[in-house]
Amino acid sequence: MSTKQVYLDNAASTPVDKRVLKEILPFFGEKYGNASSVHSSGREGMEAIQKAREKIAKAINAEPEEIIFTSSGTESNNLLIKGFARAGLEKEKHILTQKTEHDAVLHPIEELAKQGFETRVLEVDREGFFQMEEFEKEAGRAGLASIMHANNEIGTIYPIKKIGKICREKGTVFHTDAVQTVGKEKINVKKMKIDALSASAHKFYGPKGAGFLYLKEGIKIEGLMSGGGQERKLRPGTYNTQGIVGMGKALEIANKEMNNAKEKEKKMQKELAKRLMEIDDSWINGPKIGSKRLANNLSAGFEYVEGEAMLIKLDDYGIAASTGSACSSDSLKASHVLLGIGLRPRRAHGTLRFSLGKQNNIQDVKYVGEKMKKVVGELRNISPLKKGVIK
Amino acid sequence: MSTKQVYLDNAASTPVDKRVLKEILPFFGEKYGNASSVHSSGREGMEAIQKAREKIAKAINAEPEEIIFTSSGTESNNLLIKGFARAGLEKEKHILTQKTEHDAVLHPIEELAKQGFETRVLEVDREGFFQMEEFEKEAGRAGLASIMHANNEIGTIYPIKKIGKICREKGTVFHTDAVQTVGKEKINVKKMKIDALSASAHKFYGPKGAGFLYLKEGIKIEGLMSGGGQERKLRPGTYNTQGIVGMGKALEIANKEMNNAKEKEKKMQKELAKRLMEIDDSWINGPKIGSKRLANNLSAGFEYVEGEAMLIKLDDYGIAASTGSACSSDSLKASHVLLGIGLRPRRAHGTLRFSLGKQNNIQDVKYVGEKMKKVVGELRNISPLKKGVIK
Amino acid sequence: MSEAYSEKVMNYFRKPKNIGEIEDADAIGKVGNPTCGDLMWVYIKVGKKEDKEILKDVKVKTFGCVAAIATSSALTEMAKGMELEEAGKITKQDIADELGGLPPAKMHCSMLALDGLKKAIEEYYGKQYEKSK
Amino acid sequence: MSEAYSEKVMNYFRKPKNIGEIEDADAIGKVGNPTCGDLMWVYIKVGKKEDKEILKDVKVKTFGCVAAIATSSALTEMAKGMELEEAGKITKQDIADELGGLPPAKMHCSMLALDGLKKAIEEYYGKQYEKSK
Ligand SMILES: Cc1ncc(COP(=O)(O)O)c(C=O)c1O
Ligand SMILES: Cc1ncc(COP(=O)(O)O)c(C=O)c1O
Repeated sequence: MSTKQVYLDNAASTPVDKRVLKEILPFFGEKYGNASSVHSSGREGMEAIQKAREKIAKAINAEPEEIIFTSSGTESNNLLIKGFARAGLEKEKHILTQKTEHDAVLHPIEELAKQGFETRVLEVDREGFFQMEEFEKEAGRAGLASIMHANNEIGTIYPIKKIGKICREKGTVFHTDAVQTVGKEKINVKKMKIDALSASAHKFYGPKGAGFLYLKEGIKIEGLMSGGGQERKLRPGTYNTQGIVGMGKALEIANKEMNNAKEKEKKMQKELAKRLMEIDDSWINGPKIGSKRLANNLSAGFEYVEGEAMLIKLDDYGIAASTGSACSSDSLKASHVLLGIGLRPRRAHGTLRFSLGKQNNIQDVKYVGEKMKKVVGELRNISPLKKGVIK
Repeated sequence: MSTKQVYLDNAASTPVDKRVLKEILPFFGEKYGNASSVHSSGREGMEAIQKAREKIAKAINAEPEEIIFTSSGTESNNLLIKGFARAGLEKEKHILTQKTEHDAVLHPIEELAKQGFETRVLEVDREGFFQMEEFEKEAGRAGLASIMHANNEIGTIYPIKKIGKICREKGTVFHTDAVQTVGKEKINVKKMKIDALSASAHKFYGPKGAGFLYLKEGIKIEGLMSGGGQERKLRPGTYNTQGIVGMGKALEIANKEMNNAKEKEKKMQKELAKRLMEIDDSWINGPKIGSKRLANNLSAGFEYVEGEAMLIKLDDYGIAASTGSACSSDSLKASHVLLGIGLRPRRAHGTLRFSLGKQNNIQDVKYVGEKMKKVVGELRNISPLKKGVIK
Repeated sequence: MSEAYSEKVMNYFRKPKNIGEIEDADAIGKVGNPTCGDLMWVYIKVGKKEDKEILKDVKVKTFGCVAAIATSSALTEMAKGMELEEAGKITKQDIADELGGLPPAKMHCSMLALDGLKKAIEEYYGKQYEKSK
Repeated sequence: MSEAYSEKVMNYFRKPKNIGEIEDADAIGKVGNPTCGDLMWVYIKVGKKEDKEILKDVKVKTFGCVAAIATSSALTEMAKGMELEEAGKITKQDIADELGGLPPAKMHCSMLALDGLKKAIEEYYGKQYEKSK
């Protein structure tokens, strides 16, 4: 095993910030009361939860009562999409979405389609964008539109503000899966006219097992579960106090340090892109570097070689990266996002995602660039498609 | 505030065992990879998760593949009950349950009733037991029976093995909410013929935000959420690695130390019961001490006074206890369990639950007995119902 | 109780005022809330001040939660010394204000205390009417 | 990849054997798996040993995942020196065993390697038949 370790899989999960860990440690061994309990220990938990709620609301310019705590981004997406449909979406009204959404948006919508709801999935271009005129036309017939803020595989940032405006005008409820942007991009749900938003703490240096759904006041949904009275009965179950507190703290930190982190990531992104593109027959997926895309994401493809094989070779050099999305790595099928932007399956299989985080530095990406040349070269040597060619 | 602190609300939540905390700490700041990722950091997470799965399976004599990780007991109950119904329970087949179940069982069943499923809730006697002959009769028409292992408010332990046998004979799927017994009572799903079982880590000195559902191989359910491929698609979302690892460790410890803990708790329970019954016009809810009931639970009622007022006075003495169940303390209605066993609302409101844990000792319960006499006396003094009378 | 009680509520609860019975009360308002089981008995003693009937003494006995005990106690403090008619005009918001707010789920407790006082005053007037006949 | 690869798989992947082309191959089996995009080209060189036709040399070029590279490499090792007919009888279980097991989702990779070898052998027999005409 390599002694140098470079983790470039921050889109899959991030380490918990030390300051976050410090804040949550007391909730394991001292302040362990059930936050719904009447006694001091419980009230202490509830106060900490309410503070986290306020921090989170503030970070996206929502009201504290508009935040519903969940266990993950997946749960937030399911809660909103299924919950809104079940709460009485008229069957003649569409659910509108687009091709590059995460499975945690697409699959719930497919489930609803099977139950008789009308759904519409917009096609996208090579950069991952759908046609805004098409969206506008469809939005009129839609009861719910779910468009992610930024794509987890190729980094495309969607024009959320424009989409929010259209939806508000058409009376369409607008949900955005912001799992990849909360804490990374500025979000103002009021200005952006967002009605519902999903986030997951472990993507912004918070703990795993905590997420939230912002739901604009007045929008009715049904819960996925029923039981106790927590979260206005929309999400019952004993509060995950340490998870919630950690999420609040993590988002507060991330928002404060957002601009710095982004600047640093942009530099690394540019450097990494440059070095990877020195490899013959390689390309970048998603919008051009420097345009409408996440600063921490770089999806790059390499002809004649396969992703998992590259990953394992990188791993031997201490480098962590991913193929499509970690979430679907159990499946052998090429990523629906990469196929969606028009890649042929073999090219989709030759794609890697590098995702930067605040633990990385410019030396890291230089190291990755160097090792990638070796890895691609070695694998091309054994590939029947082409002999190894490095510029 | 009192300097002495006595926490007798372990049925609501327990502190995380130090050994558990030690085991999960590395997963915050070092081993933070997404467990579905291909790289070492991810594989390390997955290996830890699989080990936790094996520990949990072993603790209840299930197979590792029969464990589905969730975020809570509430989620496990909802996943099983709604998931089984949606996977194709025939509408003419009942869902059978009983009056003292937790809201996280009763409410999902009520939801299903509204959707047209036939349901049947058995009445119970003063100790919380339903008639076994009635159960047997109804089981024949039931597709699913959900009977808790032990009640969270009054401690009644249900004859799970007998119930399992009846269900197996009748071809009824048997689910048990074992949130209050996992780690506290011996459970052998094979011997007890349990088809599905719910548990929640924070009730057995594990972290909040982690639970599991045991589901016997071959039983089909639908997931509550859809998204990634985790947990055979039944429970998608990035793995809560530290929660799962902590749950595994906590259950391993709890099972190992079960007998000792129980002996200690039985002694404390007896002592506390004795001291509380020295108060005039008081009574114990649920089965008699020493009979079919949890060793850590003591639900006691006090005429002429109200629960919350007692709790707050106890809290001033550093004592944490609860009224009915913490989960429903947002609601003003008397506990359905206490009403279910035949208490009049006013008596139900005069009931407290003391629940013991391994952090308690005999001095603690003596202290509680002493303070309870003061508290009840003070409140009776201001009660219109009766002047304070202490034996 | 997801929303904490105010400091003032806790003070009234910890050291409730005017708790007890008035042996020779002029009237007792006995009220109860069937949902939450609370009971309040409000005792009043009426006196004269500058030709007007005032509440010379008000006491209460309460079976109920923290909010019930605090609101009943706060109300007696507020009502003591008031003219009968004015006392009848105290609103539940007045009580909540005196207590520095109440959790929404507990607002009905202040209602109950008010009902008790009003019932006692009515009973007093009723008795006066009987006497005047 | 929720199930880890065995040590043996990783060894074959890290140091794959018999990788490359045989310049004067007697036959090449070109196969591909459309779902996962894998491609394997199996080169064989046939020789004689005690009157029997044996695989004097087997080489492979693989585009594919870790399992694909490891299985193709393991198969060449196993097949080298074998009689043609016997080599045709290698099963996917044989390969998996040689590799200390394969994750279920990756069992098809061993199938693909086998198909490649069989296709090469068939091609060889085909050519022999043509020649013998
Ligand atoms: C865009 C997007 N949505 C949803 C999710 C699901 O989040 P989680 O795995 O925390 O449930 C992810 C992460 O995998 C994501 O990147
Ligand atoms: C019997 C029982 N079932 C279910 C639950 C719900 O568990 P959780 O709050 O962890 O979701 C509890 C705990 O409150 C319980 O005691």
